[in-house]
Amino acid sequence: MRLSGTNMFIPFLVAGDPHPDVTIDLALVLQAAGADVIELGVPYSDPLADGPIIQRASARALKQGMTLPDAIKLAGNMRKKGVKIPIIIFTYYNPVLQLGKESFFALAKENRVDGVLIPDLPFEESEPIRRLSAETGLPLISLVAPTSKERIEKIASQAQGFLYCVSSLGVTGVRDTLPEAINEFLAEVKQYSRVPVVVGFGISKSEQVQVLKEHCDGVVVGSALVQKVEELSDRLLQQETKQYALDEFRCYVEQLVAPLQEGADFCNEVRR
Amino acid sequence: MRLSGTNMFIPFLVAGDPHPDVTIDLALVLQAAGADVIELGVPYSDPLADGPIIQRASARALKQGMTLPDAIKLAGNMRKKGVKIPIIIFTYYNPVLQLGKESFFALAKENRVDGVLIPDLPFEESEPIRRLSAETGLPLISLVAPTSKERIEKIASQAQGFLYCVSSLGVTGVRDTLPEAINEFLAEVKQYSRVPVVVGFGISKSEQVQVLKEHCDGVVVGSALVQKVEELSDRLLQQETKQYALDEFRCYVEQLVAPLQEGADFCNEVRR
Amino acid sequence: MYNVPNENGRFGEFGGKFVPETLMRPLEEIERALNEALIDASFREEYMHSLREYSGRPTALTFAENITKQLNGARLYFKREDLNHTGAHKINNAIGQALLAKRMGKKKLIAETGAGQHGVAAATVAARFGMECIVFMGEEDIKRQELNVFRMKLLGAEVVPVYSGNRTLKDATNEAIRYWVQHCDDHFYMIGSVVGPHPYPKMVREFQRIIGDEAKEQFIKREGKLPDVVVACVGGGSNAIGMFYPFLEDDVELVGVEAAGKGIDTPYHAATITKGTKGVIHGSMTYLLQDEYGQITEPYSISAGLDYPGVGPEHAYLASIGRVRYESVTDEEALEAFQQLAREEGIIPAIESAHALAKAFQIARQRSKDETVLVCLSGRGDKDVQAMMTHLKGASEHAFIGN
Amino acid sequence: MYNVPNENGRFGEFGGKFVPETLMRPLEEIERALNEALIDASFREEYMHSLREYSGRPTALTFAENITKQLNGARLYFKREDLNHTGAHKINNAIGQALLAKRMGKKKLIAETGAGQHGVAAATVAARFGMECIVFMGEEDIKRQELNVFRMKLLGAEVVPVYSGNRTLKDATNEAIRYWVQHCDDHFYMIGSVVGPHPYPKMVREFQRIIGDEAKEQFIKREGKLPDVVVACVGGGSNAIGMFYPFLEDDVELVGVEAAGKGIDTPYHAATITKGTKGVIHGSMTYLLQDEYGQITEPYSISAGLDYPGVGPEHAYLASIGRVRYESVTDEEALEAFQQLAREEGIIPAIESAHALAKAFQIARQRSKDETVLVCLSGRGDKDVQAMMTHLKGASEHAFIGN
Ligand SMILES: Cc1ncc(COP(=O)(O)O)c(C=O)c1O
Ligand SMILES: Cc1ncc(COP(=O)(O)O)c(C=O)c1O
Repeated sequence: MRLSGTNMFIPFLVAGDPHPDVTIDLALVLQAAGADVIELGVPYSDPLADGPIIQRASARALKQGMTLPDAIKLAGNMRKKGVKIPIIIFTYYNPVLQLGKESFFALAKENRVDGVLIPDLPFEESEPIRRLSAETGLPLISLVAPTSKERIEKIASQAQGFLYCVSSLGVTGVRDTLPEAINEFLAEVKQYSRVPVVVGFGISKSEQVQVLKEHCDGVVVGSALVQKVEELSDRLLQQETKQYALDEFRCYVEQLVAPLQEGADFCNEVRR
Repeated sequence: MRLSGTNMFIPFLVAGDPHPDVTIDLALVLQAAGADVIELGVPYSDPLADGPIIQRASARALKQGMTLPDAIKLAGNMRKKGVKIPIIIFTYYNPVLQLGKESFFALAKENRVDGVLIPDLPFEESEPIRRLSAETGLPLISLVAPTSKERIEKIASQAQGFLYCVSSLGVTGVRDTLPEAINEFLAEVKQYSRVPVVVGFGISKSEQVQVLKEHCDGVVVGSALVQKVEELSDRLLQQETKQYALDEFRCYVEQLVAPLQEGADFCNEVRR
Repeated sequence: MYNVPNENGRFGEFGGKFVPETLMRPLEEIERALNEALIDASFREEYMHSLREYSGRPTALTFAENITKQLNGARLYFKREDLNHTGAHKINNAIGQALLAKRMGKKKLIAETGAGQHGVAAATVAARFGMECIVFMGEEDIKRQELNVFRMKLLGAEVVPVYSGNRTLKDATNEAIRYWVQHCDDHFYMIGSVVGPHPYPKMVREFQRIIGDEAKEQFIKREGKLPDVVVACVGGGSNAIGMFYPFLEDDVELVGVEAAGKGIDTPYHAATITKGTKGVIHGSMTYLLQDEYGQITEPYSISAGLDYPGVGPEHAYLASIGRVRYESVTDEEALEAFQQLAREEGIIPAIESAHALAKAFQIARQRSKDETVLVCLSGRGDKDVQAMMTHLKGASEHAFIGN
Repeated sequence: MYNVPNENGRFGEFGGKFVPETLMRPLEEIERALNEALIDASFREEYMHSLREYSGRPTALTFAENITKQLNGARLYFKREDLNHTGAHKINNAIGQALLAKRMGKKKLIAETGAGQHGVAAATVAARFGMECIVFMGEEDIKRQELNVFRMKLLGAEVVPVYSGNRTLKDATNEAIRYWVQHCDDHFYMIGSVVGPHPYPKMVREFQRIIGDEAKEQFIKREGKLPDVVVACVGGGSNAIGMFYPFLEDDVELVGVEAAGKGIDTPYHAATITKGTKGVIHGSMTYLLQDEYGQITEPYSISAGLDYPGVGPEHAYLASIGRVRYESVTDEEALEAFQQLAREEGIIPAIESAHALAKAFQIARQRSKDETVLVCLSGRGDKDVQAMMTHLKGASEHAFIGN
């Protein structure tokens, strides 16, 4: 996984929400809107690190029968349909265990996945996954949180791909404001990290993106996008309205991440 | 109080049920039907020794505002209206205490009451009342029960007026059958008693009276009569139907106690 | 020396046996059996064994840390009868009486109940000692104490609703006595408080004095001295007499707390000693609530266990000789104490006990910090929680339980 | 020597900390504080003092006279955790964790609850130790355990209904953890069983081993020897581990009893060890109920306290090394034991505890009269009485509660 390293936009989608085919369409839109990496979330029955928006999306996707192997294969299908940017599989640990750690990496590799993020696998428990990650060359993305403190150095120094900074205490979700201390936190993380440092959790406004971009190498946007998908989901599922919905999604995304990008003018074109 | 001493019939009425005036009428009917003594029950809020029939009658009489002094005065009125047979005031102890023991006896004397029965005043607690009874010459009627055993001698030997034998365990009420051991019980009581021995509690059929009369000097009939009053109460309260109801009451009574009496032919006359 | 009742069951002018002749011999039998049992070491051991091994005694003595701080007065302690098996002091007496019944060869128990605590206790010991049990309960109380009705039924007791009078404890007691009169040959009547004819007031006291015996020992161990004030609620008066008895000859202020309902100047209260007059109720000479003609009047209290127009004759005596002070607490004050104890100490008291607590808080607030107040926390409030929530919600739709 | 967990919180291959990075430092802080507290005599004294003076420990050991006679097999004893303040073993742990939170300077508690017993325990200690408390509870459980919801509110806790998933304990735990992630700077998460990430399984065991420590001493004093079999129900496993732990190195048969619901061959059970597979739930590697893709499936039990798809990692370990045998008991068998205990011994057990009882009865029946079986009676059944009556009425309109 090679990353530009600055002003990165990393969107998050729940695989299968509201339907696997639509997830591919959305990924293509995001790529067109300038995404640098796609985080493909595997829906889970007990998403401990997630707020209500992603919980609801997971429930919708589980109703579609989405599973971890399916989600990985969906990444493979994205490639076939033209997604070129790196794809990270975001999954809780338990499904990985049930699939089998080796099978998981093998299947991910086979489907040209570029990395793995397991939110409930902290550094101390990650040794077996790290080993397989090294063997397969699929980076395991690490997270640091405002509570990490003296753990930051240890985690940052071993980070692969990019380092995911959790903006604030809490689960995923949209937040009106981000904590004041975030700049110092990011500065400390950057001091130890050899890979790009991105920020996620709560980012839902272009003003937040504008401020953050000075202090990190990119942003992860999850709940805000998933919420938009939820809003559009009926239209995304109907052939006649799908394209309009995809356009509106793109429009929403471009506005949100405009501070990161130059020349993103699709939205204005649509308006015209 | 002078009593015939054999084949006595002692009816029980609740003072004020269903109305004080009616109680007098009923007493006159009972006298006409051959009653030897009238037990006039004072209604009480918590009649511990009474079954549901007399409880209900008490409640009705209490609603009429009947009190212990009123009940005693009612006895006086009975005299004025022609009741010649002895009248016993039957009352729980607490109203006596509130009226004052002395006032109670004075008022009773004044109203030509012939005796007193207090069902919740056993021998051991009766000393102050016995003293007043002796002073005023109003006998305190004693009770013996099937459980009295070695108490019988003590109680019977001090009995005044007549001695009231409780037929069986339990509170007042109508009973289909009387205990088999009753004859032995009565025999034992008679052995110690210097006054007539009567039986009460549960007597509600002429067959029972027939059997009992061989073994004692009389019967007390309470709940059976009170139940009949209850049945007739609406008619007893209306001027137009009252006489018919009183006739029916008399008829019922005469049949019930027929085994005790000769020549009671009112009932047959009515039928004719 | 304090030595009541006498052999006639009299506490001074109070007590005695005012019952139908049918019950006299059964009472004499119980008296004889009781007197033998009380001096029989093996009976005592059996009783103590059940208290320990079955009911979980001794119950704790708890220092009320937070409320003491809040009141800024005397140090407050609770004797935790709520920690007994079945949740109140009633089990002490039920165990004692059941063992006595067993000793007398009786295998069927009769009980009356108000709050349901004595009914549950009776049903419990019946199950444990292999007996049958029939419980009389006013229909109104059945509604107020649904949980306890379920418990009694599960324990295998028959619960008989009583429809007479106000359909509360007094009426249930009447019915229980009537049933007993009819079945006294093979049934044992297990009274739930220090009321009724002799020897019941004495018997129940003997089976409840364990509260005070333990508390006294625990208190001295904890504080190095006797408490200055001891407080207990008074329905029939069994937890109070159990608590007070071992302190009667000590220099300790004793306060019994009656239910003032909506106020002792309204007709809605159960403050028998405070407002009652002398008379006979349920076989005993005592104070009671009655009209001028001696008809017993209907008491009222938010608490089913205090909603009784009489009081144990020994309390009448203790009031008459001035050894115990009897005060009263309104529904509202009790409800306030009920909530306060839950929030400040994490203990939900029976609404009966909350009456004692309310008074104890008032007293402690007025005393100096080196004084101590000991309260009998007679039972737990699980049985009351639902009803109290309704009261509280009714009282102020918004003030309480916002969430 | 039995010495788990290791410093990584592993019981063999089970346990660990599978949590979001945000929680890692809070967990480390708790671990540090715990390890210090456990070797601090003053902490231990504070904990023991609260158990004694507030919760009423030691709880009794009761010989089941009647049932032993009935079964005609091994002698049966109960460790009476139902006699604890608030009615279950949960208070032992709640007191321990609250004191630890206090030591760490945290004044706000978070708790999840299923049957409501842990919620009540948490709300109780919050009141007693002057803390705030927020309790997450599945909406379904709120309906099943209304009494406990009222109790928590009265104790001043905020009860937050959880609408996700099956709306039971698992979902309440998810929400509690999410809330904790957001408030870990000033809140202490008080888990109610030996589940969750390290150091919780160890911490809760240390605060529950008082059950087994006391029981062992009491039993030896009573019978002059160790019990042959010890039985406890297993939801998360806290009463079981508390009971088993002091016996692990003794020659004593240990039996954990899971909820078989409508049968372990139906989809309606909560028999995690019996039917589950290895995986991660609520931060811990253990056995759990899941589908082939690792989605956690919905457990079912008549008992809200056993209705949990995971189990404490130490139980997974003890099962894997064969030291404890895990069996299961259906709703129906538990209901039967629930009634039997009420009728035969006068004790209404929690429906959770009734699972252990049902199995213990089965075992005792098959053993000789010189053997002994000790059961952890983890809680009282007041909270369940209403629901069980409905079940029983439903089951046979006429067979039960004729009156
Ligand atoms: C908990 C509790 N406390 C007190 C009482 C009042 O009874 P007594 O005055 O006999 O202690 C009751 C009666 O039911 C009760 O349940
Ligand atoms: C009385 C009782 N027993 C047992 C349990 C099960 O929990 P654990 O397995 O942690 O003891 C509960 C849970 O709520 C309970 O309330």
